[in-house]
Amino acid sequence: MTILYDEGQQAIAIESRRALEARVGKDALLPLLETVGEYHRPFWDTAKEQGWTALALPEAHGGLDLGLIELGLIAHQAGRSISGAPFLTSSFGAAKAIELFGSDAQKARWLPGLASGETIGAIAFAAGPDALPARPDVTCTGDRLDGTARGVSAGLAADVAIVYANGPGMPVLALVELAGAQRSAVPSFDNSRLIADIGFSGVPAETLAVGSTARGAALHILALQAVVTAHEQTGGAEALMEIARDYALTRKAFGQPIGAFQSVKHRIAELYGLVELARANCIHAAAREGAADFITAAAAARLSATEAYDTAARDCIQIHGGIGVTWEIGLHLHMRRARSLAIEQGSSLFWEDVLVDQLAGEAA
Amino acid sequence: MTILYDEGQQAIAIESRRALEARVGKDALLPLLETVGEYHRPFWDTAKEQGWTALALPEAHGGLDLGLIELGLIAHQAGRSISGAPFLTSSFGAAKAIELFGSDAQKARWLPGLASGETIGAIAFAAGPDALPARPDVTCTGDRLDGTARGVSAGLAADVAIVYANGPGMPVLALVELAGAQRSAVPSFDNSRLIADIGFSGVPAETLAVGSTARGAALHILALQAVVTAHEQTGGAEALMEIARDYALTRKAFGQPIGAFQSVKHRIAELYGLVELARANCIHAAAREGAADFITAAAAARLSATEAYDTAARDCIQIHGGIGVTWEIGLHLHMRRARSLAIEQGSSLFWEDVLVDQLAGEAA
Amino acid sequence: MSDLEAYRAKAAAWLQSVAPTFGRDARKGLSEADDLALGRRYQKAKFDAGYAGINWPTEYGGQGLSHLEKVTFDAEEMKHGFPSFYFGISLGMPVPVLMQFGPDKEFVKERVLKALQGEEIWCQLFSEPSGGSDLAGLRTKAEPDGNGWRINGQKVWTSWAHYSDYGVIVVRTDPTVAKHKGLTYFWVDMRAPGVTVRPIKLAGGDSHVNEVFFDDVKITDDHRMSPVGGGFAVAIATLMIERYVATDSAGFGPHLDLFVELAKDVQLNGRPAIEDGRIRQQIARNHAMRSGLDSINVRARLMMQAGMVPGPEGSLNKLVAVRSRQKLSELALDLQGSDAFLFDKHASQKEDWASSWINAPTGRIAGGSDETLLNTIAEKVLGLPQDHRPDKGIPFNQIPA
Amino acid sequence: MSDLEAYRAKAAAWLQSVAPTFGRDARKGLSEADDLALGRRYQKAKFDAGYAGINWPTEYGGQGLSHLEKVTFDAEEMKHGFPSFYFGISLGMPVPVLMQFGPDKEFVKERVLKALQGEEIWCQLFSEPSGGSDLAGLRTKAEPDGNGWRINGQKVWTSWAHYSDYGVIVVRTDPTVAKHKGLTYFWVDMRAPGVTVRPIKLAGGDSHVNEVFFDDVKITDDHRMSPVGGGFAVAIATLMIERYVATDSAGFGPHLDLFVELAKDVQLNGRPAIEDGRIRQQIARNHAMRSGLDSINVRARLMMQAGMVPGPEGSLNKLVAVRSRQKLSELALDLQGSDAFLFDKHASQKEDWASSWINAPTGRIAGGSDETLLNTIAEKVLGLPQDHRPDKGIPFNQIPA
Repeated sequence: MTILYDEGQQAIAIESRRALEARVGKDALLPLLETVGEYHRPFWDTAKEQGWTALALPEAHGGLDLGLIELGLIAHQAGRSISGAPFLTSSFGAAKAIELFGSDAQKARWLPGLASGETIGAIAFAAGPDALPARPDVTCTGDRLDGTARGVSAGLAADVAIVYANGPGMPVLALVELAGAQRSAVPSFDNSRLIADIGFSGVPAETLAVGSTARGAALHILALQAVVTAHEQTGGAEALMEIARDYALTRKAFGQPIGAFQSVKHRIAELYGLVELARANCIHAAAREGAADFITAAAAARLSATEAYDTAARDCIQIHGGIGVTWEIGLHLHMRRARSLAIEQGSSLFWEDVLVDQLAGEAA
Repeated sequence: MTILYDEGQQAIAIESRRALEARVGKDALLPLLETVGEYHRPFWDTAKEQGWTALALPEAHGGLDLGLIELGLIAHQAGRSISGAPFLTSSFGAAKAIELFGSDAQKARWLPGLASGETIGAIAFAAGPDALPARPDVTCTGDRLDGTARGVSAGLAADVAIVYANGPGMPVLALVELAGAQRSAVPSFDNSRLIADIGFSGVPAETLAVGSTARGAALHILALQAVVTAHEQTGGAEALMEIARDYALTRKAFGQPIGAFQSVKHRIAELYGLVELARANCIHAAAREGAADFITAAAAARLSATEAYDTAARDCIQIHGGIGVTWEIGLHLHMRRARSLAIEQGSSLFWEDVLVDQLAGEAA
Repeated sequence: MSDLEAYRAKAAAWLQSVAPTFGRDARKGLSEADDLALGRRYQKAKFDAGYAGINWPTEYGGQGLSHLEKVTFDAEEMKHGFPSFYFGISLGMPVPVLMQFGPDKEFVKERVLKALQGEEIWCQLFSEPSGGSDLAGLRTKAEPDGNGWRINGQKVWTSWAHYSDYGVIVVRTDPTVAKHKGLTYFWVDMRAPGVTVRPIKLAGGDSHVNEVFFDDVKITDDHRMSPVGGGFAVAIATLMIERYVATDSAGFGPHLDLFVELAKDVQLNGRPAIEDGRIRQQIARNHAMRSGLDSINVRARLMMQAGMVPGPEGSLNKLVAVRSRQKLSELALDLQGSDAFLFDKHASQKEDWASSWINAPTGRIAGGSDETLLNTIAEKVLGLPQDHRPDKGIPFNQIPA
Repeated sequence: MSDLEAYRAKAAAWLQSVAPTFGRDARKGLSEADDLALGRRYQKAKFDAGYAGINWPTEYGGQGLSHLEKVTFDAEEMKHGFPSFYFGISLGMPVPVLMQFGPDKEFVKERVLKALQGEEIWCQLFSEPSGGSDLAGLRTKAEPDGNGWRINGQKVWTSWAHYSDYGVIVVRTDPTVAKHKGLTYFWVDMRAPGVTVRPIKLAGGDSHVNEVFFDDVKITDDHRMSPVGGGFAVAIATLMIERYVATDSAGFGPHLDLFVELAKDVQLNGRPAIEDGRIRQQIARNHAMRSGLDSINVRARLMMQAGMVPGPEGSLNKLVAVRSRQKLSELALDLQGSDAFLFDKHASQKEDWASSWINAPTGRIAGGSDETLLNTIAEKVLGLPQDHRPDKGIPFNQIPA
């Protein structure tokens, strides 16, 4: 798979950017920070209208049969304008789990809705800091789930979830319809992520994989999501780098633009470097889907994108001085998003370990 | 113990600086880099004449009964002018081991010579990366040593060594006269450290401590040496910071002193910060000798001093541009010394672990 | 036990005794208005107990003790989470400057006493929208008006202006000379007609700082605290006072012990995070940095005690401590993983990692940005050249905006 | 298999076949003189096999292929440790520039052929003691002398000058105009009377770079490769060529695999260092950085293959890779502890951590310092303002030294 975008892919980038810049802005996003349980509906409506929800899913089930490269391009643009909901990643993860490990019946039941965007999916693997815990908090006995999955993104809105659960002596990857689960909202520093604690007490679930297969499957799903998120983080870092550049060109101090001071100038140049490294890793990882080194490529993309977004958030605000820390200018929207994206699908600590296990040839 | 230097201590600092600047210079030190087995004798003669060798040892055995604060002041100045031999630290460590854990006979036998500087001591604890190994390479059976201690600083010149050895089921701290040992010189990037592999085959040794006592004793000796070395590293970092500052004031580019460019200016200001943090930790640690938190204070001093010297070496050379990497200007003397001091008595990796064990209240 | 230790013990005991009434727990769930009211009562209690104006002259209601007793008390006070920060700026800079430069002694005495008892609050009107780190570039102007002056313009980042009764202000009285030379220093009544205060909401969600607008605000010449055109010197004197406010090696964020506790509680790869080298490294590095700052701090106090002037290394605290607090707070959140999302915007920066993280950028900018601090060290301490400043020596009204 | 893959396979096979004769093992223990002689024979073998001047015009003895075949071959060649670096600069910049700007075609053809076969070596005489990153600030001058010129001055950091037969040089021919406008570009015979080459010993102990002194060196006007006063443009053209030489995400230091091997061999706290989070973090971070650079590199080649111009991100390689190589090398030494002291100054930077560490500073400075690269990115890529330059537009002989 080449890492040069073809004309169709370039068109996707241009079109998605146009659509998002027309309909998403900080005026709509700022109030969401202080509202628990709401997300930016125009963003998701756009995603559905534009067919982004169907992009990477199989044609047989209402998808467009495109892949990570195309979805990554969308995610990059979504990251630039700060996406109004986590579903682009969470539903994709759930859909891929069903596509890759589900039965025909399960595919027929869920994929069309996930492809149209009418159905929302969520991934519930983590237990606190551990993105893929040896002992998940949720247990699976027979075909029922018990226990609580904490801090699940999109959890407040999801119809279906893929849960990494603690089965009889081995982990289980389970598909569960959330109608029967108890959800409590988690007020967070980035409320449009719709974080929820999801409580199960004897909720019926269907098993997708068990034992080491379940762990491998879960890691693969996380890696797919991590590549999408890495594109989103890179888009956010790119936007911040440009915002910092533009501000440094216009803002004056001591009679010259602050961009003429090397402390500002070199900081922005370093951001450019971080953004380009993250972008290159993202493009590479998206092109390696299905290859033997996909996990390695995904981890590298995830790590460099997290570093780029975190650093860009810190430095862009710092370069702005006082105005940068006001509520109204909204740079904190990126700073908050940088952190929530850094934590979803496992922090850098998790991906560093995954990457080294791959490189050193140990068991993941 | 106060951390404000009294008049006597200030006099020591001024006098030692004067003496060293008069007798030590790069012209003498550069050739030593390409000679194996030689050290800068004028440096050591100065140390003996000035009584630095006796400074921190007990009066009863030819010492001056002063402590870490005074020896630290000397070490700081030695670091500024790049000391020509490792004995100031290595003999001090050996002497303290004998003073604290030796018999009266052993003290009478060794301390006067170590105090006068006629006798040279060495510390042989490490096995590769492990500054205090669970299984030392040297074994101690009965009262004899076997095996090889690798990469021992001052090993080529030492008359007596304190060895951390593998006794019957427990570690042993042993005192050994090196006349009966085989030494082979290790050609190094900093040859005046007199690195040697010291081979023992049935060499008679005297036991100073065994078991957990031996480990605690060895850690205490390492901490004492680490504080002295931290002062030396801080002195080296301070000298490099001043060299960079002076160069930035005189060297012109694009019609102004390069010190007017923020990339240079802020880099030097950051070095100032690292030097002052290291200095403050050194003063604190020296004043805590004998206190319950001495190991903690020593580790903090060691870590910040290593970071200061390493960073100063990198940045000072970088600020000089091409001229900075020439043999003749001799900045690489500091760069090489920064590395050898970073490794002797355990690297940052070792001291980070020691420090966290202290802070988290685990067993060291 | 030294006198100072005795003083510390006595202060600690008193603080302990009032903690239930005014401390952390007493403040839980209070509205800001009620919290401020509680704060005023706490300030009065301090005054009555002889812990207000500790190092101020007795003629102004102070205790006439040294800076050492002051920082000793502050260090003890910090432990209980009292509502004292409403008065931090007021008693920190403006009121001391008033004591030093206020023209009418009787008026000054009255103001100082009310400020010390928490009845009146003063703010400091320096920064402007156009200014950034360039204080002397301010545009707010005062023009002669009868026997007094007429002020027009806008200030910004003014802490607690919305609760303030008075403020000290630097304005431009002569735009035709070089920017440093055309400034004059006044005090103003924040209730005067033409003064409008508009709170600014910050990234963390709360609003302690304000925009302050001046529309034809008239003041008499007895409000003047500097010679006409001599305001910059008094402004710098005001800022110098800041160097002597208590420092915090935690960068005004959580104590490192809280991170160690977290690392012990949290599991990473099935083992306590405290056993992971990456976490250990951050604990060790941050401890080494903080212990260095603490040692600098202790030495500075000992020098003052011995009548010496502390070295410039005291200025490192804010630069180093806040910057590393920001990254450590990010790591603390990553370490909690999916448990890190739970957020309370009213939680204390000193005790909550999310609050520490989201407010860290403000800490890095307020009171001198990292860049300004680095320039100060490079120029004032190391003697490196000043940055290129095209506006140097040019009449203010001829500098291109 | 694409044509390019076929080309790679064929080249790899040939390189394998000559590796025993010219490669790493064949060079062990050779004096530098013998190593150079071996290098000349290897260069001749490349020429005979059709691997010299791969992307150069056939009329000059090149192969007339594209830049892609060139970088493909270079990547394969790098694996065997051939003695080819003596010719890297010569065939990298000066000779291509000679082809482009050399006045006398016949003479040029003769030189190029000898250079391609390793018989002659060219050097590049740009930097000067006073210059640093300021190329246009050079002071070496050429004054009219009969029908030619007389060169006086000094160059420095000239790689391989002590083995060079010819060199290209930029000199000042008019000190009365702005510094960029008074330069002219020539080629010189390094054996000409008045040329003195003095090797500079570097921090690592060896001496590949030189000072070159010119005392009344006379050259005829047919040595001129630019219009009089038009030398800066040709100098920039020379430096632009550097952007297209093969990059190395290892920063010309050891491959990351070697660090992973080390971390597996070495014990830390009784466990393999590879299990320690601090070591794992460095491996992961460095891999992510290097894989990003590799991906940038691959994309640049694909774009060139597709006839597009690669983006400016290609310039990141040197900045990012060498800087991190320096710290990784320090860690590799710390990780070996008391075993790290053993040092061989002739060991390869690509294979030995101590050699990589001690030569890293040279790598960070040679061919554009970090600061110069950051300025270039900020100004050329991001459009940020140029630094303040007091000497801008001022006649060279009026700039204070």
